[in-house]
Amino acid sequence: MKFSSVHYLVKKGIDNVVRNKMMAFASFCVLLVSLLLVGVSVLAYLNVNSIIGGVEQKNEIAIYLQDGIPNEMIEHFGDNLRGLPNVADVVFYSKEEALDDFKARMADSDMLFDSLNGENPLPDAYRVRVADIQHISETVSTIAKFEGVDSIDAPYDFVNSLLQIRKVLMAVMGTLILAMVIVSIVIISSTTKTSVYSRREEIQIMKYVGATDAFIRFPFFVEGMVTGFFAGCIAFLVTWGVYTAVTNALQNQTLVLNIIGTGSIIQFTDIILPIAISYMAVGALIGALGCAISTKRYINV
Amino acid sequence: MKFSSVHYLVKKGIDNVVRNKMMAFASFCVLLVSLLLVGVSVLAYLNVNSIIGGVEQKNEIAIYLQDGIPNEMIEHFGDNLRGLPNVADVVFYSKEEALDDFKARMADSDMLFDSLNGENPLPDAYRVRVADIQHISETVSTIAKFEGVDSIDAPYDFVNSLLQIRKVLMAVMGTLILAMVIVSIVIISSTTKTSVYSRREEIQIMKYVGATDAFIRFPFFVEGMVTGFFAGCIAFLVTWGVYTAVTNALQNQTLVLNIIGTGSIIQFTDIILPIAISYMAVGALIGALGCAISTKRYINV
Amino acid sequence: MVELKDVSVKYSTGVDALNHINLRINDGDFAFVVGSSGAGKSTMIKLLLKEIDATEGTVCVNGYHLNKLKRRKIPELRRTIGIVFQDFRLIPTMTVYENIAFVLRVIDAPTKYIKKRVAYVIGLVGLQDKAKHFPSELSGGEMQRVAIARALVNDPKLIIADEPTGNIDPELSFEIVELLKSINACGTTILMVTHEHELVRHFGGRIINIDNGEIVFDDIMEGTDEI
Amino acid sequence: MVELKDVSVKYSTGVDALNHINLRINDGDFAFVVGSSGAGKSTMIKLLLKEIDATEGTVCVNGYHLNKLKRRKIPELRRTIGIVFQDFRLIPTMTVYENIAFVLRVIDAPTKYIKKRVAYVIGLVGLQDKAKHFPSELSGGEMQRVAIARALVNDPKLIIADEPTGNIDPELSFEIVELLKSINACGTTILMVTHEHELVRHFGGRIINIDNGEIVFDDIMEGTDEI
Ligand SMILES: Nc1ncnc2c1ncn2[C@@H]1O[C@H](COP(=O)(O)OP(=O)(O)OP(=O)(O)O)[C@@H](O)[C@H]1O
Ligand SMILES: Nc1ncnc2c1ncn2[C@@H]1O[C@H](COP(=O)(O)OP(=O)(O)OP(=O)(O)O)[C@@H](O)[C@H]1O
Ligand SMILES: [Mg+2]
Ligand SMILES: [Mg+2]
Repeated sequence: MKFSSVHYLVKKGIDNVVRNKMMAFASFCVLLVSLLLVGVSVLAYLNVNSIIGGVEQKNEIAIYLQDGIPNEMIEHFGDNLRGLPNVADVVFYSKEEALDDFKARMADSDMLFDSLNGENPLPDAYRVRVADIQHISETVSTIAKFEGVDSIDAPYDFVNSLLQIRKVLMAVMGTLILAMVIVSIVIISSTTKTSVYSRREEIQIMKYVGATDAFIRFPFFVEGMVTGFFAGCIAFLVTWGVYTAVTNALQNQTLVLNIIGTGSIIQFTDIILPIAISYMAVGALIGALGCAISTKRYINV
Repeated sequence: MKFSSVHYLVKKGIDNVVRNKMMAFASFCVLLVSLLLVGVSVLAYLNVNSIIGGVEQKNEIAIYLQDGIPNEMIEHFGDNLRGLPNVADVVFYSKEEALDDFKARMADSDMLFDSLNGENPLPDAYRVRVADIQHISETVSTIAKFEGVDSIDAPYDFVNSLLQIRKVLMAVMGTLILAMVIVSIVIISSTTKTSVYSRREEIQIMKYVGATDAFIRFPFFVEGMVTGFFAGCIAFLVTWGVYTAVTNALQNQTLVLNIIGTGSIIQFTDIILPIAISYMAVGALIGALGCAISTKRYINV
Repeated sequence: MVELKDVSVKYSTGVDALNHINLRINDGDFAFVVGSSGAGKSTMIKLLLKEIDATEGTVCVNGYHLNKLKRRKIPELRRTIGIVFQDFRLIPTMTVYENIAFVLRVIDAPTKYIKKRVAYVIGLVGLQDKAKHFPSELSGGEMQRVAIARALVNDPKLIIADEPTGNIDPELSFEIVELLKSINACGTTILMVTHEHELVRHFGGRIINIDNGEIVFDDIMEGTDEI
Repeated sequence: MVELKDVSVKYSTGVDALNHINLRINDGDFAFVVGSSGAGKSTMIKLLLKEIDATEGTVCVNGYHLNKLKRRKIPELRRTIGIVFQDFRLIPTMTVYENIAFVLRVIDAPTKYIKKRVAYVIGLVGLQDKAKHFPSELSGGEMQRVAIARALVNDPKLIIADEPTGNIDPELSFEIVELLKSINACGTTILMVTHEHELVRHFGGRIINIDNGEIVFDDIMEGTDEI
């Protein structure tokens, strides 16, 4: 095909958007809605993932040391802990700190401590945070073999709950995305089919006067692409606005933020570029394919 | 209009569904998707609401009694508590039980209790569950005026978190429903507009041969109603299947169930009738209105 | 009765389709409208049906003043007119039978009467075999005959036929015009646009010649009765 | 060259539109096809264009054996034929100019040539003023002339015109047929379906009469040259 033909077909596709305003607008709306449904679901998925990651960071293994081991051994112990692969953070928690904290927590029951006569029955301890809670039990059993360990308190309940919650939430969010993709396919194909149906006459006449399939479909392709691209742009702007509004609203919900951790919510500005590109590219692609595929049916004359 | 005409128009509407299979199917799909989006959002809303309600039931106010008050006064105190309007549940928690529980919890620090010499420093207490946590502070201040109260431990943090979480979740779910309603309106109006557009010729010819607006629109109305009704039926079946599958899947997630409470998830069989009726009625109505409204545009000739 | 007084039509594209037309067709008349392609014949017909509005002047059809006619009265007007459109305008989703019956449906005619009457007019135009076919399954001439049957079916006061024999062979065309003549004899006013000078010459009667949006000839000529 | 050998067409509705037709039209011929409404004329034309397939027999057009023609070769065949459809088939979303130019676009003609050529054929059918109008803004005769212009524009080997003068006044009809005759004189084969016996009588030449799906007459008659 010559350049003049390509130029003509592209121009024709763009003209069609203007000439079939009503149709183009309907396709635009449906593409916009689809992009938003899928886009927002994906963003929600990413955030839930990040939030669970944030909560997971709060895991803590307490390693109680045997009473009376020498200071250099305690330090050596700490170095060994820091050298382990799955360990993210190591904090030493002396028996004195432990007693102070205990007293503070039990302030109501002061009388209990009076009888201690200054003795401290609590052990020295290390507090360790693991990087990946999925492998927490392996890390614990490695530590258990260290010399000087009295006992280890690992948050297995917390970890199990969290792993299960993550599984459920990820399943829910994954299903949501899948559902939204299916919804999008259904509504986009319904609309493009209907839209192309109302132009079947035009398609068939072109075929009758000697146009090839590609020649007929190309402008439809361009038309869908232009519509889809604009839908992508608007979807991006809407997402931006909604996302920012939601995160701002969440800033005020301190209690909720306490639970999920402030840093866990992804800032829109951090992902603005991939989002913009995905929206426009996916919009243009889906729009183009939807139109081009739907024309197929009426072109066989 | 005579009966024969009404009969003719209804029959024509139903015939149209069959004759415009492609269009009817597109409308059907879009209506189905819309009903599912809104329906599932509403069900999710109801469940989240019920789950939060379940969690709220777990609130507990501890009322510590003054040391050494007589037994009959303690009992009288309990009766008074039970008489309060916002109190759902009252349990007496004696100082002996309290000490046992405390010892059990502190099993690791046995040595602390050795020095108590059989003395029990803990007070008798009542544990109260309020019906509506929104009014917990009023209930607490009423109780505070009772004779024999030493101190009251109310779960204000828990209540505040819960109230805030409820607010956030309800806002999120409400927005979701609203968004889905908007999405539905957009996609339904896009599809019906496109669908009716492709039949504008037919509509206009009818007008040219002397048909009134109502005569032309009635079959479209019936057509939309039939399509919408079927979409409602299928939406109902899909919801049923999905809902049952999800609740069954949740039964296995014991840890999640522990948090949200088993009874909090609404059983589908409890709401089967209103759901079926809503789906079919809303489907039929929206389908009918969508078609009838869209014809208006082309009827002005 | 049809009356156009000083009527002009200018399309939104700027085309002056009719220029200060004056025309009066009395009840019971039979008139041929002739004129070259693009002269404004169909435009005049669209006016009578209130498909378009006159830019200037007043239009009066069967006692309705179209300039002041309310939107919801339009169907009433159209039911008094039987029209054969130049482009047929058959409803593609209805069979031949349904297309014709539809005109009776809209006036709430009894089902029994509809059956009898529609079968009768389908017979008049010779389409008995095609009653259950859809327009897309018909030949050009057959579609045109369906359009004619539809215009006759509800015994309108005025029949307007825009080029009703353009796709029909001469023999059948003569039959169609004879049919219209016989209907006219029973009192129906008939206005027929045609390009077939043979027909006009043969049947004669009132002849209105439109050229370039103006009536250039309007008089009665004897039919030659030759073929 | 067009060759039909023992061709029958039966539509899915059960209508036998053509029965064992044999026909051969040589390159450079000019033939009128006449016949009553529903005789099968348009069906024959649809066959030549491979819009429908023959139920029986073989069809050969411009060297293409249509029975064996691959789907993707169909556009190639159609580019060698210029067709005036009975129902015009103009693309509603394109202006007159674009409708005609489209035929040249599909064969990758240079833009300059398209401009010149389209303007020329629009002039031939007298629609200079309407080039920028959409089909819905044209009169019946104007649409028909656009269809004729579109059939001529790419200098096809074969022009098939189905009732090309049905909506055009007699004077213009004569001009159109004379135009076709002059194109024929340059070597283009022309097949023209018409109901206007006057035209056939005037121009004469080969006349094919189809009745009830069969060719009942196929011979050459002298033109009378009378009007
Ligand atoms: N909808 C329209 N918009 C703009 N111009 C129009 C429209 N319809 C017709 N015209 C123009 O108005 C003029 C008269 O058209 P009209 O259809 O009345 O002609 P006509 O006498 O019926 O011709 P024909 O015999 O070819 O059918 C023509 O020049 C035509 O191009
Ligand atoms: N798509 C179709 N499906 C079924 N039957 C059809 C179809 N097209 C035409 N027919 C029938 O086939 C027969 C021949 O039709 P055709 O269109 O070839 O007639 P024609 O000679 O062109 O007539 P006219 O002069 O009226 O245009 C007619 O009886 C018609 O009803
Ligand atoms: Mg006209
Ligand atoms: Mg034909």
